[in-house]
Amino acid sequence: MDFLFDFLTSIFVQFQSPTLGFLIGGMVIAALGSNLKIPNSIYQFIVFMLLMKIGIKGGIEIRGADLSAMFLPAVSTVIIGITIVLIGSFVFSLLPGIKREDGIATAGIFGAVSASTLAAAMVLLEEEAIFYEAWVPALYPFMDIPALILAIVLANIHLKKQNEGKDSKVDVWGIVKESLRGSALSALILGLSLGLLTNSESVLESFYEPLFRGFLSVLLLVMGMEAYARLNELRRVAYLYAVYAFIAPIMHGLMAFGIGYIAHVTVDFSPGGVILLSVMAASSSDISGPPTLRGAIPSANPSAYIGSSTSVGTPIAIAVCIPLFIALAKVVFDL
Amino acid sequence: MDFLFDFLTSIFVQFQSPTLGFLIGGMVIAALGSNLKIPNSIYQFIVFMLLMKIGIKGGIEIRGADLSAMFLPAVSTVIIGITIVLIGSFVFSLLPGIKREDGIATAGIFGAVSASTLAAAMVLLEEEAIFYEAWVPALYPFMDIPALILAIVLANIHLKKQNEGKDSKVDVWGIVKESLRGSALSALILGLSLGLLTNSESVLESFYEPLFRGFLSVLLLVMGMEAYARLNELRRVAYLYAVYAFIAPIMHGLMAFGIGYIAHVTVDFSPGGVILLSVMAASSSDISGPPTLRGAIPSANPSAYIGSSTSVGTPIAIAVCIPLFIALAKVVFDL
Amino acid sequence: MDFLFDFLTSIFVQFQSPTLGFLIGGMVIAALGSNLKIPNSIYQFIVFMLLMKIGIKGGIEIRGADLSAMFLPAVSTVIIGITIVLIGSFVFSLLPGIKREDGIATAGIFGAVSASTLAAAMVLLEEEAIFYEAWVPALYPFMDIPALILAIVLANIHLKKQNEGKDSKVDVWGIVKESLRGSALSALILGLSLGLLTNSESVLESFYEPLFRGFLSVLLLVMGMEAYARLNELRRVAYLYAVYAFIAPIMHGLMAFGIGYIAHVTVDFSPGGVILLSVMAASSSDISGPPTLRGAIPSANPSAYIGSSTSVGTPIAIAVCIPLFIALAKVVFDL
Amino acid sequence: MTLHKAEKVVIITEKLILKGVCEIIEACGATGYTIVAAGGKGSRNVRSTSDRALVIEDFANVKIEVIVKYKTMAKNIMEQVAGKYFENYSGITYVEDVEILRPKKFNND
Amino acid sequence: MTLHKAEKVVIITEKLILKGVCEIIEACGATGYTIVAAGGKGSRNVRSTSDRALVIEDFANVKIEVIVKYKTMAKNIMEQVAGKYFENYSGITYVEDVEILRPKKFNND
Amino acid sequence: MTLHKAEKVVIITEKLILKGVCEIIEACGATGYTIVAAGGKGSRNVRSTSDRALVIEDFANVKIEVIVKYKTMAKNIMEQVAGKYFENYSGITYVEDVEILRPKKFNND
Ligand SMILES: Nc1ncnc2c1ncn2[C@@H]1O[C@H](COP(=O)(O)O)[C@@H](O)[C@H]1O
Ligand SMILES: Nc1ncnc2c1ncn2[C@@H]1O[C@H](COP(=O)(O)O)[C@@H](O)[C@H]1O
Ligand SMILES: Nc1ncnc2c1ncn2[C@@H]1O[C@H](COP(=O)(O)O)[C@@H](O)[C@H]1O
Ligand code: NA
Ligand code: NA
Ligand code: NA
Repeated sequence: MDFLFDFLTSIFVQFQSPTLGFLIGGMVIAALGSNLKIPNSIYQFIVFMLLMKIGIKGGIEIRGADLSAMFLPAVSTVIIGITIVLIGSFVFSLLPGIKREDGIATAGIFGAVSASTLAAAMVLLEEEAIFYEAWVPALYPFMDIPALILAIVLANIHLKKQNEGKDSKVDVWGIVKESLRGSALSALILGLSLGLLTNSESVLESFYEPLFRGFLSVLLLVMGMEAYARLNELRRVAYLYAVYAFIAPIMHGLMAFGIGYIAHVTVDFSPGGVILLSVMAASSSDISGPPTLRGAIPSANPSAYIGSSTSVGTPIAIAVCIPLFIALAKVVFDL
Repeated sequence: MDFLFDFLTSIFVQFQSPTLGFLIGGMVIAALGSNLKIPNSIYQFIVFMLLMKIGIKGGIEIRGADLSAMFLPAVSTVIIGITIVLIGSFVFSLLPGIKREDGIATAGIFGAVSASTLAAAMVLLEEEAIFYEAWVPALYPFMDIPALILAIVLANIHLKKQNEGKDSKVDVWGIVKESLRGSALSALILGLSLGLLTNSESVLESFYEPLFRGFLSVLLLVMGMEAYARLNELRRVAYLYAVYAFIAPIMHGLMAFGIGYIAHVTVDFSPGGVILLSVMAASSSDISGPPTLRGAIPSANPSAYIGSSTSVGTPIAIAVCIPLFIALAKVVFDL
Repeated sequence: MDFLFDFLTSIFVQFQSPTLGFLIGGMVIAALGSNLKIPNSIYQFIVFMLLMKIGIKGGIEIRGADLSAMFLPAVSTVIIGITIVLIGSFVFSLLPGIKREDGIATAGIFGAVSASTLAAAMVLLEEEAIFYEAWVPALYPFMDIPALILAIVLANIHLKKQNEGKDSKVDVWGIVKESLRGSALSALILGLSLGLLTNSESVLESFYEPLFRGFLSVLLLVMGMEAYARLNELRRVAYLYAVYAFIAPIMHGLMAFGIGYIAHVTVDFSPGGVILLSVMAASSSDISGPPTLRGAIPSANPSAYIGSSTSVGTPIAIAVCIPLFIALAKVVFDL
Repeated sequence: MTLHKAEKVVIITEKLILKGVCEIIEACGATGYTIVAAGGKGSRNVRSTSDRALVIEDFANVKIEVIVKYKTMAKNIMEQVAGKYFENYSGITYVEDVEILRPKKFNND
Repeated sequence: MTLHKAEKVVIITEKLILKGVCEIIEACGATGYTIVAAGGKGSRNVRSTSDRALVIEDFANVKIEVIVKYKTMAKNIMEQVAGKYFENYSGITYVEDVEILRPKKFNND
Repeated sequence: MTLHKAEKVVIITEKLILKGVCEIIEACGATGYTIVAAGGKGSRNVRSTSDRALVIEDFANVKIEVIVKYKTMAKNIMEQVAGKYFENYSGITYVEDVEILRPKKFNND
């Protein structure tokens, strides 16, 4: 009862948070046919800024952090990413009318992580003054990369079975390298290194940090417009993708919450960290995952996984999962 | 005497204000053939930011505002926009060598509003610490849209008369929709909605507000360069356009000042509000008006209305009208 | 001994400064094949912002400055620029396997100034709380333009000698005009004028100044990536270019330090000013110099001068020269 | 694979009317089109490429290319676009012979 | 100077596979290529030009032009690109006759 | 309406010399031209498209197209541009046959 009340209040507050407002605003103006557009270069720069901020801040914190406290959470993120892909692939294989590699690719996208969703959660935690270890957001590649690789491997095994003749080995290291070279992970790792190795507090505090919240608002606007624009893609594929994309974020997040809770009990992982871990699990990749999959599983239909992730998965993760996990944490950890 | 002195002082101060400095600077470097350019995406983003700031701030203020106090000013803006177009069309119809639809389109542009001029006035009011209701700038569509629509309707009635045969009805609702979908009004309305419906103070104060003044300086630089670049267009059309563009802003502003004064007396409309209303009237559309007219009155010569507005109207509105109305307000309202 | 210790400490601190970190970070991620890219429009806007900041601040300071105190330093910058080009051209003419005009162009680039290197030095001086006259950075055209013009004149004299028949006079005034019209100097001079003539403190303090350090970090990232990308060009030309590019910045800087020291003794030029003068001398043009030379000395091989400057000269100037001159100043001026 | 003769219609005009031009192209039965941002100079004006601030972005140029199988369709598109727009808006149109690989892609039969 | 017959191959496809397409072009022996950012509409989708935020930038279009001296090389490039990519990725390819000024520039003989 | 034969000259070269190339085009009597931003690879270098930070922007490529009515004018433009610039700057030029709708637009007679 109390939990339900807390949750509903939290949802209500969240709906008044500008974070969510910008996302929904983007969807609404796109639906109304607005010609407003955020220039592509601004969008790219914003993504760069957000990831640099996450990276630098994480790097600075890791400098002074107890590495052993990071170990379990880091391992957990890997496990969560892999589990999501395995479960998702299995579920899709049971559903009718779903091409095998399309299902695997979609599971891969939901195993991977959305940086914008993660950033939205960070802002909300700061607004609610819930503490988290600054290195937690920087863990996201540990979930992202294994999930994408596993999906690619699974799809290739499947395709190999289909056409016995052609034997195409999966170049795992090649995929890892391509992921790390992608603009998103490059920025994050660059930021991490700068945070770790240089005295980057001043530039963080004078630039990357104060602009974070504002740039995030613009990014969420873009994401909202994109969510609407991609609905068409979703319409072309089986409606079961939409169902999956609706339910999966909540399930994945709850699973991660449980695993995070264990880390809380064992290595004193912070409640805020547990929330962020859950949000990572709930989120689905919208920026870097799709091109990776499109390159590595060419025969998978991008409309399936992009539509599911961008048009349903991300809005659900931001609008439902973030307030849900915050509310849950308040009850569970008695915040 | 005193007024003249105040006015001259105000003009002098204004000429030292960076706001005007950037406008003039832009004109000068363009005239000197500088290759400096502000990238298009930056320009678009700046316009977005300024309109979001006006919108969010307006929306927040409307939340707590006395709606009845807004009614008269809102109605006044509509009346002012319409009156400007009617007078302008009539004046141009009396002038020799002016094609009918060119005159109507030019009157329409001067009835419409320039967001950059409005933003410049806002910054100057803040510098002079003159109060205005934050919802006033958000009234600008009430002047902009009716003025553009009226011009389009008038032009089409005229064209219909000319070629009796072809009966082309004007799709008023279509034009309104297109206006609202334009990037400028979309951003403003999005901002208004976010201000009204979400707790957007934090993002306003951490991002949109602190960057406002700086981004405006860049925008005015662009406007100055554009004013010079468009002088060529003005040279191709009758010099009477330049005369109109020189006189009209002052006349329109004074008319609006009078109407605003009535609102001051009757519903306690603030002196700052009266100034902003006058500046809106004095300003002429430079961003969203031209393409609307070009699409809806294809046979009107864009060199006429764009040249008049961008190369003469906007510089006059910023350099002459803003200090004039501030000086006037100081005398009239005894500030 | 003490000096060496100071210098090494300073180098060590500098290596932890984010300024240098971003430069090296850019080189490393480019070497690793990262796809991270800073959009071109963002880069252009950042350069604009940095030069406007230097200009406005310089202009404001000149307003109240003792012009006679500026005279000697200004003359010194001209002399330094010219001397660098003369020495460089002479040195290259002695080296084997170097085409005459390629050597002259390279000397010209090293006589010219890099705005990003200069900005990096400014940030470091501010971090170390070493005072400098705000008009010093604005002196940079006094070194930049004479150096480029001299190189162009020398190259043309040489080419004229080669093919007696064709007499091509060098249009010095044309080159000066083109330089001043270039986007970099236009922005600087615009900023200077605004600083001198308008009350631009507010916009400087609310916008250009707070964003300076952050934007510089992004610029240095771009410079680092560019340095790596241009290494290929360097490989195509004689390795002596790399040797020159390694040694010259240090020599030029030390020479300028000496001249600056004289100005310190005679007209009380600040130690920070001496450092900045040395950094200008040590730096080599990376933005505006190359296209100027490419246009004016078409037969000179751009791989030679761009490779030397961007891939070796700039990193050496930032990573070695800035800390070296700061350390030197601490000893010499007993800071 | 063999190559098949086809026609490429090119239209260079103002961005403002892009939507209308594309509607004509689709109505004429073309299976697709390609758009490129352009600047240029013609009888009316110099239109800048999109790299500097375009205060009125819709006045930049676009270049639209349409591959169609038959000359008649090509001419139809050209005439409709020119007839509807080129009195009041800047623009030119021309057609070139090309050879395509997979004719079925350009079929709307 | 006289003009010499040559062929211009045009490939319009997704940016994502640009690298692979360029490798094929070079492997076939072409001496260069030119790339232009493009948007468009085809059988698969509307692809936006690069001016609005492309959340997935690799899905924008590019137009690649290659001048080669002989039709056989032209056909070779077209067939390899189409064969390798056009089943799973959007794309079209066509070829045009052109005349070039300095044939040596396009020689790889 | 009937279509009329004409020539399309294409010049792909460095942005730095765009102004000079356009002057030649106008001096030769062409009525207009169209410019598109381009990247590419040729004998000299890889030139990036304009989307990543171009520290030296003038070194990007542009593609310039000029429609002229007669082959002589086409050749004249090509030879002048190549003669003046292509020794020291990157660039290629070629010409194609096209058919235009309204020949008067391309007249400078
Ligand atoms: N002779 C030409 N060659 C190539 N492009 C042209 C030519 N004439 C006009 N254009 C293009 O068509 C656009 C509109 O031309 P206009 O209608 O003559 O103003 C120009 O901005 C150019 O981009
Ligand atoms: N008929 C056509 N004319 C010109 N361009 C086309 C045509 N069909 C397709 N395209 C271009 O090729 C891309 C891929 O086409 P598709 O594989 O059919 O989706 C489209 O996005 C267009 O840019
Ligand atoms: N064979 C070719 N096909 C298409 N474009 C080319 C070719 N060769 C060169 N180019 C273009 O012309 C530019 C200059 O070439 P180059 O002078 O050989 O460096 C290159 O950057 C390409 O954009
Ligand atoms: Na996930
Ligand atoms: Na008005
Ligand atoms: Na120097």
